[in-house]
Amino acid sequence: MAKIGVFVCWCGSNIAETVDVKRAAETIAKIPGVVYSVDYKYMCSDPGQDMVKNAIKEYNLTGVVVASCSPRMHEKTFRKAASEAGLNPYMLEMANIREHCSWVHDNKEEATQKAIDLIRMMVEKVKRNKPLQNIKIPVTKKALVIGGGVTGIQAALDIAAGGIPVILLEREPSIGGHMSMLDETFPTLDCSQCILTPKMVEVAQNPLVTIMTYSELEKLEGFIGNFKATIKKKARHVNVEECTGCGTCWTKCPTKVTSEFEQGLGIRKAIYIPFPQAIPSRPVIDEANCMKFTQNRCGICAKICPKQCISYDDKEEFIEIEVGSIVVATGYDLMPTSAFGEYGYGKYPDVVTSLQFERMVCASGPTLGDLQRPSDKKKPKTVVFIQCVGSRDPEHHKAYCSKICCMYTAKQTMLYRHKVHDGNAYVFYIDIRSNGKNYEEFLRRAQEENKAQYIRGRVSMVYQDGPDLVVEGADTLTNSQVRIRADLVVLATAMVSPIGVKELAQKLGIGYDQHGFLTEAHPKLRPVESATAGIFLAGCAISPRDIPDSVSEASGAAAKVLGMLSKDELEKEGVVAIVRECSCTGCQNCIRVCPFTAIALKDIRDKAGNLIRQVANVNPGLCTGCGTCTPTCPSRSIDLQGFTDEEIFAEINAMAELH
Amino acid sequence: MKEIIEKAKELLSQGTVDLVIGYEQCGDKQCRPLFVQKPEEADKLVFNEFCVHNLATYLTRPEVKQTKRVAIVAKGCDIRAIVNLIIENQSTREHVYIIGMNCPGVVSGKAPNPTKPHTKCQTCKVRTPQMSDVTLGPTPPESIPMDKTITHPDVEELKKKTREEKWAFWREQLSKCIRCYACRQACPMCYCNRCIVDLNTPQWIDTRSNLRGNLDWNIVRAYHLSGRCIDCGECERVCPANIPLMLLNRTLQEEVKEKFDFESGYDLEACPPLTVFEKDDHENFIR
Amino acid sequence: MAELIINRDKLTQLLHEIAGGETEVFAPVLKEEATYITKISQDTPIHYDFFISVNSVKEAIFPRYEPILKYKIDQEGVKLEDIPPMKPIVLFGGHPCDAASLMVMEKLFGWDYNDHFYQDRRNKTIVITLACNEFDKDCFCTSLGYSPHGEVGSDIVLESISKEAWKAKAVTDRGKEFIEKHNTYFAASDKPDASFKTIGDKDIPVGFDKDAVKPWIKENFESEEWQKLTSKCWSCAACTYVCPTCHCFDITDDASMWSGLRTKNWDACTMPIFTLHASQHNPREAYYQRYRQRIAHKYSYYVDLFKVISCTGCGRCSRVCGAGMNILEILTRISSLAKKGGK
Amino acid sequence: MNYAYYPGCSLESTSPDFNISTEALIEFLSLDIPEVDDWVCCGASSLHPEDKLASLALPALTIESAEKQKRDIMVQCPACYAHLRESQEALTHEGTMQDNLKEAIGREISAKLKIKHFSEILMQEIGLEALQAKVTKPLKDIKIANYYGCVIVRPQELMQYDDPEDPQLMDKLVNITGAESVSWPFKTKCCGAGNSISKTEVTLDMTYQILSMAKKNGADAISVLCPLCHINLDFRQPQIERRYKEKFNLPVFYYTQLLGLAFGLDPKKLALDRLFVSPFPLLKSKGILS
Amino acid sequence: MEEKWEPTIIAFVCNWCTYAGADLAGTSRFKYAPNVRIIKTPCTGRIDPMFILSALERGADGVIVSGCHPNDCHYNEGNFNARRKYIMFRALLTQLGVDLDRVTFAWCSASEGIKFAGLVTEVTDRIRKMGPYTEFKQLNQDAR
Repeated sequence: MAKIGVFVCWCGSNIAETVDVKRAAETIAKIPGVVYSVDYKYMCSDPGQDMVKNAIKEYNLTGVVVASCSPRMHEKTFRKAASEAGLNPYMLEMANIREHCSWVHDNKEEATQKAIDLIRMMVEKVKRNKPLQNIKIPVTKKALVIGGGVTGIQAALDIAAGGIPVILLEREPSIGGHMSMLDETFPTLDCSQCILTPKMVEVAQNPLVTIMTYSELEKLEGFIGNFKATIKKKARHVNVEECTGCGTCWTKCPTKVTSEFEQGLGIRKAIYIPFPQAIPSRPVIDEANCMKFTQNRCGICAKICPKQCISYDDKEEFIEIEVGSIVVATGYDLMPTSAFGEYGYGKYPDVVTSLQFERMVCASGPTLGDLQRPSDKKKPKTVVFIQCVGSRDPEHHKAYCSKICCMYTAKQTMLYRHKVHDGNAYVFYIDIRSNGKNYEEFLRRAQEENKAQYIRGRVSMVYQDGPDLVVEGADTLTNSQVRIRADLVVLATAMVSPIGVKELAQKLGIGYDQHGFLTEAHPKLRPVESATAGIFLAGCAISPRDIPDSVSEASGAAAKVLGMLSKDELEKEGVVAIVRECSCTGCQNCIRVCPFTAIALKDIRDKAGNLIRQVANVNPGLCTGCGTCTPTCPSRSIDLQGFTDEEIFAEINAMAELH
Repeated sequence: MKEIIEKAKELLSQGTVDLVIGYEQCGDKQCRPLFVQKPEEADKLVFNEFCVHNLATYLTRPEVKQTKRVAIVAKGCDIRAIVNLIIENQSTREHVYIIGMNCPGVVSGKAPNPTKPHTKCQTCKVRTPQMSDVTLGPTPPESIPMDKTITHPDVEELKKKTREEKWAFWREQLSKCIRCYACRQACPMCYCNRCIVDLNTPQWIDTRSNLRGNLDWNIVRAYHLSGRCIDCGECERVCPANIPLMLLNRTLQEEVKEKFDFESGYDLEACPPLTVFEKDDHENFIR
Repeated sequence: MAELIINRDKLTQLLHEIAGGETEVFAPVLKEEATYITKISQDTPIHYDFFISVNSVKEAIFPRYEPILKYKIDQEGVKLEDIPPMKPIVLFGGHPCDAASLMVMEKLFGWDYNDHFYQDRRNKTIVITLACNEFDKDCFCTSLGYSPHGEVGSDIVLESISKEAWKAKAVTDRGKEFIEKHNTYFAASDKPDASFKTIGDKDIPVGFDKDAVKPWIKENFESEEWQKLTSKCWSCAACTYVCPTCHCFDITDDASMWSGLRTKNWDACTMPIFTLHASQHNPREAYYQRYRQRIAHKYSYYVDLFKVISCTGCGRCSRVCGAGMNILEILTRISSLAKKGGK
Repeated sequence: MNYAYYPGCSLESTSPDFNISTEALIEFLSLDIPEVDDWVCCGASSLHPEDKLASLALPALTIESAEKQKRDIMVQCPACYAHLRESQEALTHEGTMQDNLKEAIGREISAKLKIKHFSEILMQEIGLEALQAKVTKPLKDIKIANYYGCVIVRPQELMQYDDPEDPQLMDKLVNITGAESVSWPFKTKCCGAGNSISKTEVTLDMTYQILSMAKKNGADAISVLCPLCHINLDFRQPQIERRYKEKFNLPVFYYTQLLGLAFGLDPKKLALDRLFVSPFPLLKSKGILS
Repeated sequence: MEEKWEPTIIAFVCNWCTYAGADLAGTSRFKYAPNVRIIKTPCTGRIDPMFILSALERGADGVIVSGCHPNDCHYNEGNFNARRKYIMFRALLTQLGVDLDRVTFAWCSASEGIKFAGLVTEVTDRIRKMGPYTEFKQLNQDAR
C-alpha cells in the first residue's frame, strides 16, 4: 500500500494568497494512501526540505508530492532532498499550484478547488510511479573527427590537448581541405598555407592523433560513449609506412591528369600527392586514370620505387574502431558551375570560379603566382567579380547567403591589384556583408586603396566578343545598364554541402536540412551538437562559415567532446522507454517513429539458439524519453518510464466519477 | 481447381513447403479454410466465389511460422495483407509461397445464402494477383459491372449524416457488440499476441460489452487499422452482431488516401502511414 | 386441460402488454436481416418468421455483463450502493434446445456457490418455447437425446398449427398460471390447419453416439486428431457467446476516483487470454488446445460434475463460425474414431 | 500526332510569310494539321499587365476549342505559345485562378492536351533523320546565326523548350538543310520588341547589337522563329544600317523558309519574296537559286 | 443554493513548449479560466488518442491537446508524428459522430504564455456554452 506524503507550499503569499493551502492539505489528507499532508510557508527553504526528508523517514513514505511552483524551478531540489532521505528521486512529483494556479486565477474558491485537483492528480500518479535509476553509460575515451580540413584539424588538436586519443578521418589523400587551396586569407592577408601547414604538421606529429586519409566512414553502430565505427580505407596502392615520399614515382609516371587540387587548372600524375605540403606526403594511385588499371600496362612506378612500396593488388580495407564521441566537420563544396549558363562557365575558358582564381594567384599554384588568364595566358587587365552566384537566389538556386563571398571577393580584388597594379577590378554585388572583426575596414581598403569598383546589381549575361568577355548587367544605384569588357570573370559560386554528406548523415543518424547542411540540436543554444547524443558538429558542415567561425566551432565541439569524455560513465535521466517483451510483436512501429534510432530489433532465441521471434529493444543510452513510441505501439508493449500509461491514466482518473 | 490441387501436391511432395493453406467446400454456397500437410489431402482444395476468407490471417500463428515454408492460396486482395505482414515484420517473402488466384470477385453476406457480390470486388485493382509465386485460374474479366443492390450503408451515406445522426447510428450499431472479438481474430492485421483490450494496467478499454467498452473497443480497432486495413471485409463478415465494421474502416482508409496519398498493401517498401510523417502534412484544425 | 390456441397478433399484444409493465420481456427481433432474442419494449416489432436466432436465450438470465457491487467514495469514505433487485422475465422465442440449455446451465450456478444473480432471474423467468418447424445441417439436438418438440426447461411450449397460430401447452405449473392469468389472449382449440407441415424427431438425423465421446476424450487428450480437427479455429469467442450452455464469466473492477463498479462479464475459454498467467505463461497457448477445451468441457468435464452434457445440439456455434468450424462434424469424427478404437 | 494549328494574330497579319511557309511545310510533309476552329487572339503584349484573368481566359478559349476538336495544339508564335502554356497551367492546377477562369468562361475545361511549338514537333515527332531524308537542295556554304529570341525559352519551367542560355533546337533543324549554324552568344538576347513603338531607339540599339554580333561571328544570314524578332531584324534592318552607318545585308529567314528551301520548295510558296532584306542575292551567290 | 455548473477541461501538454508556455502565463500573471487541469507529458508524440477518449469518458467536458509548433519539437519530430495521429483520430471521431468541438488542438510555444491563457479561456467559454458532455457520460450507464 502506498504511503504518500503531500507538502503544500505557501510560497510566502504567492500561493497562499489565492489558494487556501490549509484546506488543500486537509482535503488531500483524506485521499486513501495519503498518510501525511502538511502546508508550509517555504517548502524550498532548508527547513522546508528537512520537513520532506524527516517525513520520508518517519512515515516510511513511498511517494511524495510537493505542491508548489513549476517543476522547472525546484523539481531537482526536491528530488535531491528525497534522494538524501533514501527515497528514489523519481518517486517525488510536483503539483504546479503557483504558475498554473495561484498566479493565473483570482477567485480563491476556484483556485483552491483547482489546486486540490492538481495535487490529487499528482498523488494518484505518484502512487503508480516506479522507482527509476539514472542510466549510467560506460564511455570509450576516444574520439573520431570526420573531415580533415582546418575545422577537423583544430577539433582533433583540441581534443588531443585534453589527453583524449583522436582519429582524424579524411576521404581525400591528404588532410588540409579547402583552406590549403587558398592563397591569402581575409582580413589579414596572411598566407593560407603559411598558417595551415604548421597545424597540419602539428596534428600529424601529435601522438594522440591518428590520421586516416583516403578513408571514409562505412557504418556506425552504437550510441553515445560507445560508438563502433567501420572505416573504409580505400586502396592507396602505396605502402605508407615504407614510402619516404621521395617523389620518384610521380616524377616518372607518364599519365597526366588534370589536378583536382588545382581546380582543373594544373596537371598531376596518375600516382600523385595532391599538393607539395600534403600530409601524409605519401602518394596514392588514381585507379581511374592509371594505365596499370585501365589498360594493364606501364607499371613504371612499381619498377622504379626504391623501396618497393607500390602494390597494384591493394584492396580496400575495413577497419572497426570504437569511439566515445564524434565530431562531424565535413566542410563544403562549391556549387557546380554548370548551373549558370548565363555566365558561360565551361563555354568561355576565362570565366572561372573563385577557388580557381585562388589557385591562379597562389604562389604555389600552377603558374607559381603569375596571374595569367586561362585562354591565352595574357595578364588580365580588367577582371569582373560576380557575387551571389547561386546564393540568395531562391527562384533558381539557393536561398541562403554563402556568408564568405563578400569578404573573399574583396580579398581577391586586392590580390589582383597586388599582381596587376593598373588593373581594373569590378565587383557586382547585391549587398555587402562584412560583419566580422576588421572585416568592414578590410573591405574599405579593397574599395579605397585598391580601387575595386563595386557595382550594385546582377549580371544578366557574359558573352565572348572576340578575345574579350563582355559582362552585361544592371547598376541599380544609377538605374542604368552596364556593359563591361573584361579579360577575366570570377564567379563567387555558392557554398553547398559536399557530395555524400546526406549518406553520411544517415549513417550517423543525424539530421540535415533540405540543402544537405547538418542540423544542430538547437540553433542558438546547442549550436555544435547534433540531435544525436555524442555526435557534435563544426564548421561549414552546418552552414557556410568563414575560417575563424569554423575554427571556434571546432574548439567548441572539442570542448563538448572533452566534457563528455572526462567522466568514466555518463549519467542520464531514467526517463526512458522500456519494452514488455512478452507481448511485443516486433512490428517495428516504435523503431520507425523513434527520432533517435534508440530502438532496434532483438532476436529471442530458444535454448538451442533457434530464432523464435523478434522484439523491440530500447537502448537506454540513446533514448531521450520523448515517448513517441508508446502511443504507436498497438499492444502497448513499449512504455515510457516516468510517464507510463498507468501513471497518466491515473491522473485522468483522478478527475473521474464514473458510476 | 485441378491446377490448385496439382500445385499443392507438387509443392508438398517436392518438399518446397510443408503446409498449404487453401479452401475446401463445406456446403452448397460455402467454403472454409483447409490446412493441407500431405499431398494426398490436397484433393479437397477448391477455389470459387465462395472463398471469401482471408487466409493470410493464419500466417502469424506460431505453428504456421514454425513451418519451413508455407504455401497460401491467396486472392489479390489477400496478398495485400501478406504485403503488410511482411512490412510489419510478421512474415517474410521467402517464407510464404503465394499461390495467387485470378479472381473474378467473391460473394458477400452471411452463409448459407451469400448471393451478393462483395463491395470490395467492385473496386478491386488486383483481380490478377501481384507478387504471387504462381498465378492460377483463368484471367478475370476486365470489369465487373457495379451492382446497385449493395445493402450496407456505404461511406458516402454515412458522410452525409449530421453529427447527431452519426452518433445515434453508431450508438445503435455498437450497442449490439458482444465483444466476442471475432473481428480481431479474423483480421489478418490484428496479429498482436496481447491486444490492448486485454491489458488492465491501465484498463484503457472497458471489457464489459456496454456502450463505453464497445465504443472504445471499436474506436481503437479502427484507429489501429488506419492506414493498415486492406479492405478484406473479414471483420464484418464474421461479426455475429452484424455491425457494419467496414464502414468505419473504409472511411478511414479513404482519409489516409486523401491526406497521405497512401494505400496499404501494395508496396513492400512502404511504411505504415502512422509511423512516418511529412513535414507539410496538411491539417486545418490545429491552432 | 383443454388445448388452447394463440395467434400472432394476440401473442404480440400479450408480450407488448407485459413489456409495458415491470416485467422484462425477451423476444425475437429482426436486426439487419438476422434475428436476435433481445429485451423488447412495448412497441418493438416482434419477428416470427425465423428459423433460429443468432444468439441464444441465455442473455436474458445470464447477461453479457451485470453489476454485482457498486460503491462511491466521498470525504467520509467508501459507501456501498444497492444493486437493484431482479425483475421478473418472460423469455419468448427460444426453441426446445434453448429451453433445455437452461436446465444444463442452472446446475453450474447452483453448485458450489449459489449465484443468486443467476438464480433470482431464473426463478422469476417464464420460458415460452417455440417448437421447431425447420432444421438445418448444423442442427443435432436428436444426437443428444433432445427433440425439436421437447419440453425440457420450458414453462410453455408453442406448437405451430398454422403459419399464424400455435397450440399452447403448459408444461409447468408456472406455465399454467401464466396462461390462466392471461387467458383472454388464448382461445379454445379450433380445427387445426391440416396442411401445415412441421418436422418430427426422425427428420433430424442422429449424427453421433453421445456416450462414445467422453471416453474417447479422456483417453485421447494428446491425440494429434485435435490439431487436425481444429486447425482452422482462430480463437474468437463467437461460438461461446452464442452458445446457450457456455457460462464462463470474468469479474472485473472499474474504478475511478470517486466511484467503482464490479461486474460479472462473459468470458470464453476459446480466447487466448482466458488462461494467461501473470507470469505470461499460457497453459493453453495453441489454438487447438483452446478449442479442445471447449469440446472437452462440454462433453467430458461437465458430465463428470453434473451428469449432463453441456450442449443441447442447437448448432449455433457452427452457424456463427467465420472459420467454418463445425461442432457436429467434430463430434461425429470423434464418435467414429471411438467406435473404431482410433486415436 | 494529332495537332491543330493555332497561327495567332501575328501570323495572320504582320507575318504572313511565316504563316505561308509553315503551311507550305505542313503540306509538303503531308501532316494532318488543320487550324484550330474558332481560335481567338492570345491577348499577348497588351492584356497581361492589365488584366491577368482576361489574359488567361483568352487562350483558355482557344484551348477549349482544340479540346472539342480532340486535338493537341501546334503553335508558331512564341508569345502565343507562352500564353497558351500559362493558361494551361492555371487551368490544370487547383487554386483560385482555376476557379476564377472556370467561372469567367462558364464551362469545364480539362486542358489536358499537349501544346507544342512547330519546331518541337519537327524535332521530336518527325525526327531529324526523316527530315534529312527529304532534303533535295542542300543549302551549302551558308552560315546561319540562329536567333531564338527571349520568349521561347523563358521562363524555362513554363516553356520547357530548351536551355535558355544556349538552345540548340533550331540549330539542329537548320543544320539538316546543309547550312552551318554558327556558335554565337546572342541566341536568346532580347530584340527589344516590347519597346519598338514607345522607345524605338532602345529597340534599334538592341537589335543592332544582335545584328552586329551575328555578323562578327561570320553569319551570312539569320534564322528566327518569332514574328516580332523578325520585324525588328528584317524590317528595321535598313533603318538600323542608316542610324549606325554600318551595312549588314543579313537576310532574316524563318526557319520554316530555310527548311522549305532545302526540301526544294518554290521560293514563292515560301514567301521569300516578302522579306525586306532580299535573300535572293545571297542565295544566288551560293548557287542555291539561279 | 443551486450550484452553477462549470465545465472541466483536461489539457494534455508537452513539457518543453506548452507546459513552459503555461509557466510563462503564470510568471506574467496572465489570468485565465480556472477550469483547466494540465497533465504534463514529455512530448505531443507521447499523447495517445486514448488519453483524449479516456478524459472525455471520465468526466472531462472538453480536452485541449497542445505542444510545440512544427519544427520546434524538442525531440525534432514528435509533434509531426503526433499530428498524423490526430489527423486520423479526428477523422475517426468525425465519422462516429463524436462532437469534435469538445477537443481542441493547438501549437503553443514556451514564449506564447498569452496564447495559452487565451486558449484556455476561449475553450472554457465555448464548452460552458455547450454544456456538460452528456453524450459520453451516458455511455457509462449500466442500462441493460
